[in-house]
Amino acid sequence: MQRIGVFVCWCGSNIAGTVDVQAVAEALKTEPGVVFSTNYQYMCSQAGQDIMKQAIKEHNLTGVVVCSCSPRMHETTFRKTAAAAGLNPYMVEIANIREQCSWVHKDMPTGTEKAIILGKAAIAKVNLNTPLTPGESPVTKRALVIGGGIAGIQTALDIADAGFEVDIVEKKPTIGGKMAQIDKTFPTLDCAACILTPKMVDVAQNEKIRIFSYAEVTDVKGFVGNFTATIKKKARYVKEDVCTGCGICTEKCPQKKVPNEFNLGMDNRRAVYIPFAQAVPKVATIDPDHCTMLKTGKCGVCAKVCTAGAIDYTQKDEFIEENYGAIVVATGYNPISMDKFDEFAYNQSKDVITSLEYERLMNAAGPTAGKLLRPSDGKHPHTIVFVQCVGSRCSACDEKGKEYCSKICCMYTAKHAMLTRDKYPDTDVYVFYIDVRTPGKSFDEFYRRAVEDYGVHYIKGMVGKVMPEGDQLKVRASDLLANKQINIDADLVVLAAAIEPDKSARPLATMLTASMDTNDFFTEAHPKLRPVESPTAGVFLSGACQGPRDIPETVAQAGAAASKVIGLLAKDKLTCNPCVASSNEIMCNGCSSCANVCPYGAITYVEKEFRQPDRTTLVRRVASVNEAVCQGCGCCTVVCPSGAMDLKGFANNQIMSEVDAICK
Amino acid sequence: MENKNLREEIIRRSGVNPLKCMRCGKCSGTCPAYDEMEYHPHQFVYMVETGDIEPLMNSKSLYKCLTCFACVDRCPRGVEPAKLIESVRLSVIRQQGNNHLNTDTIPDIIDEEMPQQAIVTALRKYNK
Amino acid sequence: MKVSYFPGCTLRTKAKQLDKYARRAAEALGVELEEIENWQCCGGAFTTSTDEIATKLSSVRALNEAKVKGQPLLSVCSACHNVLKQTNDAMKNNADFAFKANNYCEFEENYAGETEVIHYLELLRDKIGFDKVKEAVKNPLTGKKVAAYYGCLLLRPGKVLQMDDVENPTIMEDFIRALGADPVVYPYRNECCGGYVVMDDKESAKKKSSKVLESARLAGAEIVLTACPLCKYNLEKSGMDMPVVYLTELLAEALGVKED
Amino acid sequence: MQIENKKPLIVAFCCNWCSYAGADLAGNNRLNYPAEVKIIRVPCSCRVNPMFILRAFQRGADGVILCGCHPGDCHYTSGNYYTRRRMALLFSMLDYLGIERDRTRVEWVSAAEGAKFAATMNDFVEKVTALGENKRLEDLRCKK
Repeated sequence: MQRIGVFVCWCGSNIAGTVDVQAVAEALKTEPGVVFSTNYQYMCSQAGQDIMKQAIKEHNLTGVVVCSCSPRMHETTFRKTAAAAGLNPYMVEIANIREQCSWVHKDMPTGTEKAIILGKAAIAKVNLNTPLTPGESPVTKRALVIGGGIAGIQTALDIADAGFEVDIVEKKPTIGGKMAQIDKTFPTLDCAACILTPKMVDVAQNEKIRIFSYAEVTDVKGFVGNFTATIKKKARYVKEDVCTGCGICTEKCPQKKVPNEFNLGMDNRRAVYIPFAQAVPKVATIDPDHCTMLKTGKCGVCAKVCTAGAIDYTQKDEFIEENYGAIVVATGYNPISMDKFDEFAYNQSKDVITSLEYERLMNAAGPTAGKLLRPSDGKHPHTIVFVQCVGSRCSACDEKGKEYCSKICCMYTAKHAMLTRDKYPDTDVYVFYIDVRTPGKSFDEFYRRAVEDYGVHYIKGMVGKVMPEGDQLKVRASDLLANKQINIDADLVVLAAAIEPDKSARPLATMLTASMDTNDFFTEAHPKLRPVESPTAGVFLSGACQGPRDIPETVAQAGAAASKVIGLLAKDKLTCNPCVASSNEIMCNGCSSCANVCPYGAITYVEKEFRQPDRTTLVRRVASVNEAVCQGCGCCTVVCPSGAMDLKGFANNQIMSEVDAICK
Repeated sequence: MENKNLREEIIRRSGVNPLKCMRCGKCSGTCPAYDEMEYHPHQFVYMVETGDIEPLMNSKSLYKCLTCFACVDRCPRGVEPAKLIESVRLSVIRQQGNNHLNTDTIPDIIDEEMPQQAIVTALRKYNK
Repeated sequence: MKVSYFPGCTLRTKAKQLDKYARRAAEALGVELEEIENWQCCGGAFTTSTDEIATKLSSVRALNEAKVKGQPLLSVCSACHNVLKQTNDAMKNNADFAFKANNYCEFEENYAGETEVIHYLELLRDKIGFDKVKEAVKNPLTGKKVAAYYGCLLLRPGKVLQMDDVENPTIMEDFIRALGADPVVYPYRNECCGGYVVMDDKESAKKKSSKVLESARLAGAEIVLTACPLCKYNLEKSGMDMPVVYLTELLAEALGVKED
Repeated sequence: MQIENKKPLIVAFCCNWCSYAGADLAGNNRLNYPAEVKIIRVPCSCRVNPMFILRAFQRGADGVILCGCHPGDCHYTSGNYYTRRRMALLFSMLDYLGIERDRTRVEWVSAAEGAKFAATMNDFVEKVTALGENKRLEDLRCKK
């Protein structure tokens, strides 16, 4: 029989408000095995933990039940406390009477009654708990960063700085991501390229970092400390180690009409191209969809002009396997498609553009060499209308927009408006806003400067329709403060498009078994306390793949993710989860059912000698679980026909006893 | 109290939840009848929400809405202001003697080419 | 191909040409229009309020008749199409309304929105195919600059009507192209003409209609195309010098079946 | 015996990674659902042996609901696929035994779907309440 101690937490009034903690402690006192029962204001506090430690020692407790918040919150805390008092930490069970009781029920009698039942279930389980000892697994001291934008770059640099090897996998031909396309950064207006490209060069020169550009992760196996990733290096038809990046091929290629994705299709590139001057790695890539040689076998100009002999039309996609201890997801974001918002005439007029396109129009390396010219006729626009929240905060229907606030638009729109007024004082700039959201350091001051110093017209209201007429855009909108409908004849309309996670994130999440929210942003292990870790051990999150964020936040998170990775890689051994499957060899009949369903291949079969009652020996084939590989899902326990397979910590009899306790 | 009931009725009949409105004003930014209206689509949503319905019921704005559904389709929050306006209008015209269109005057309004569609629609919109 | 046909009251009186040419063109394209027996006026507008039942029953009856015949229900008039389609959607998705309407109508089997409601344009696009229409054209309207006027009833509410992209539709432009003419795209093509408000405020309707035609004129249109008798009326009354014709008339002309 | 006023007894099995977290989120957001629901935490929905469900009914549960990650999102890659197939078989067997189909349910609730968790529980309890007490599988010997 166990000697169990019960500790009921008030959590201030969080629990005590709807649960009579005194009554709960009293009611649980008489449960089988319980020798001690108490309640305290904050069990997780130092004083609360001391009460537990003392009780364990005084009453020789062999098991502990804490009736408190969710085990996802403080299970680890209380297990550590128990361990400090000399008790096996896996003899502690939590009854969740906060998230699943006091917070969701309103009246005291109901809450108290349910809390008592939950407590009884936990006690019934602890009665059958056995001390568990975690095993250990080795750590591969290398990290994989998926995505080479500013988030991935910063994470990789920080991890490499601590002395660990890092691989960056970037699906585009160059690292740099969205930040490379941005002209200036708010709120300080420093040039994005000036602060980003040195970091890109650092990455290229860092001997701890390898860049797999134009590559994708196609498969991930394993678990924390021991991942194996398959990386597909797409054929770029250029030998990366031979190409000098001189760019002669990109000048001579006769295929001139390929939309340049770096400038968002506002100008053209060749079929062989280097995305931009500061690309890393600075090597050419042949676009197989447009290359005449690859499509028809006739051309070969680039190979002829390449003095280094780097062109190779026979290159094939290459798959490589690499081992890692940790994986950082930094897949970033994209602006959403404007197809569903044609009241703003994005598809009807070239002069209705997105903010990212405006960014390229302002950039000295952009399609207009930094001159603000309209895409339609190359004229200078004198009236520009910015529309905020296009597709953000939109709950009308799922496929149209996004329900969340995209967070960065208010600030970049203020930046665009300010820069436009600064460079072209003859231009009238209107910004239609619903709310201006500027919670960041020096952000609101920045926005106010746009209004007060630069004379940007901020109008509270929304544009209802944009009508291209002649060479003008008739903008019909509401001015809510004046209670008027206004019409503006604009030359250019800029839409602050909502942002969404990159399309590659969803399949990647499946590969990593990392969870996502309904918007396909990766979820964090805890929204407040573990913001850069995925709930899947060994997978970390960096940048906008987790939610909309600006550059400073991204860099901060990238560093945080890196420090978590470093913390993991610094360990030689990892403590494994001891709640793993184990097979009772006497009962096992070697049928292979368990091995067939195991997603990790953790179950193997061994020939084992058994002494028979008649003293002869019999060799039988029995299942054996590799505890370092088993993740403890328990699927095997259900398929086992003889009941030999069980899961430690969630054993059949433990769950049954919980069921019984609840149904009593 | 009576006002509260009226508010509930208008909301229930329209099937619209005015609380979903985020006050962006896109409905009013897109409304083709805006200039003829004394209260504009976004005000209908707000005033129904706050229960300030009396002025709406007395306003000729009720009869200026074209039911063109531009506000319904373009609202980012799915609020559907036109349905709310219709609901307020029904609260008025369903009362005895509150028909907006005087049937005696119809012969004066219509001309040779006026399609039946105009008359039946107007009767449905303006009269009980 | 046989479809059920709901002409609507205006097509019987003021918009006879719309009806006549719709029938002739359909015949030329090998589609038989079977008129709904004893159809009643759709009411011209779909009342959005959830407690209006009786005013929608004529549509429910027409929809049910098409269902019994196992045919799609076709209409040409934008208003009829809009009312039928919205009523059908309510029968499908609003259980309360469907329950009450079925109680009134007492059909042999409850109607639950089974009928496919199509507009004449959808018949041409989805059932016949614009390429087939193009093949059947005898007098291509080459060089004619035609501006499609959608108005509101054909497109909105987009969630229910689902004819085309609400903000950037192409169905009428594709239709115009099939007839050999040049479509003119202009921003007011899906703005309201003033609709029934003409009964209350002629000036208001005139203002809106003239904006539409002005916009079409600026874009270079020679002629404006519509499917709605009320749109045609309002546009013509705006005082602008721009011919407005029904789409079926233009179709009949191109197919060579306009003259008797 | 007072049958009329007896509240139903619902056992909910929730996988640790998605649904249990979803239930926690429902708590964090203070989304109410009936106290009749008692949650048992399991590592994965595939850990739930059909025996557990039968045991619950035997001991007097009126409804059993099993919540897991959405298909494709299982923390253990494939666990919930097994759950789905296993429960389809179990439920059809229960159906055969005369246990109303509404007494059992499998629902996918992600860690982000607190609202869905609460809504599901409200709906499930309502349906089970409407069915009244479960007497078919209840083992009267288990009654005290």
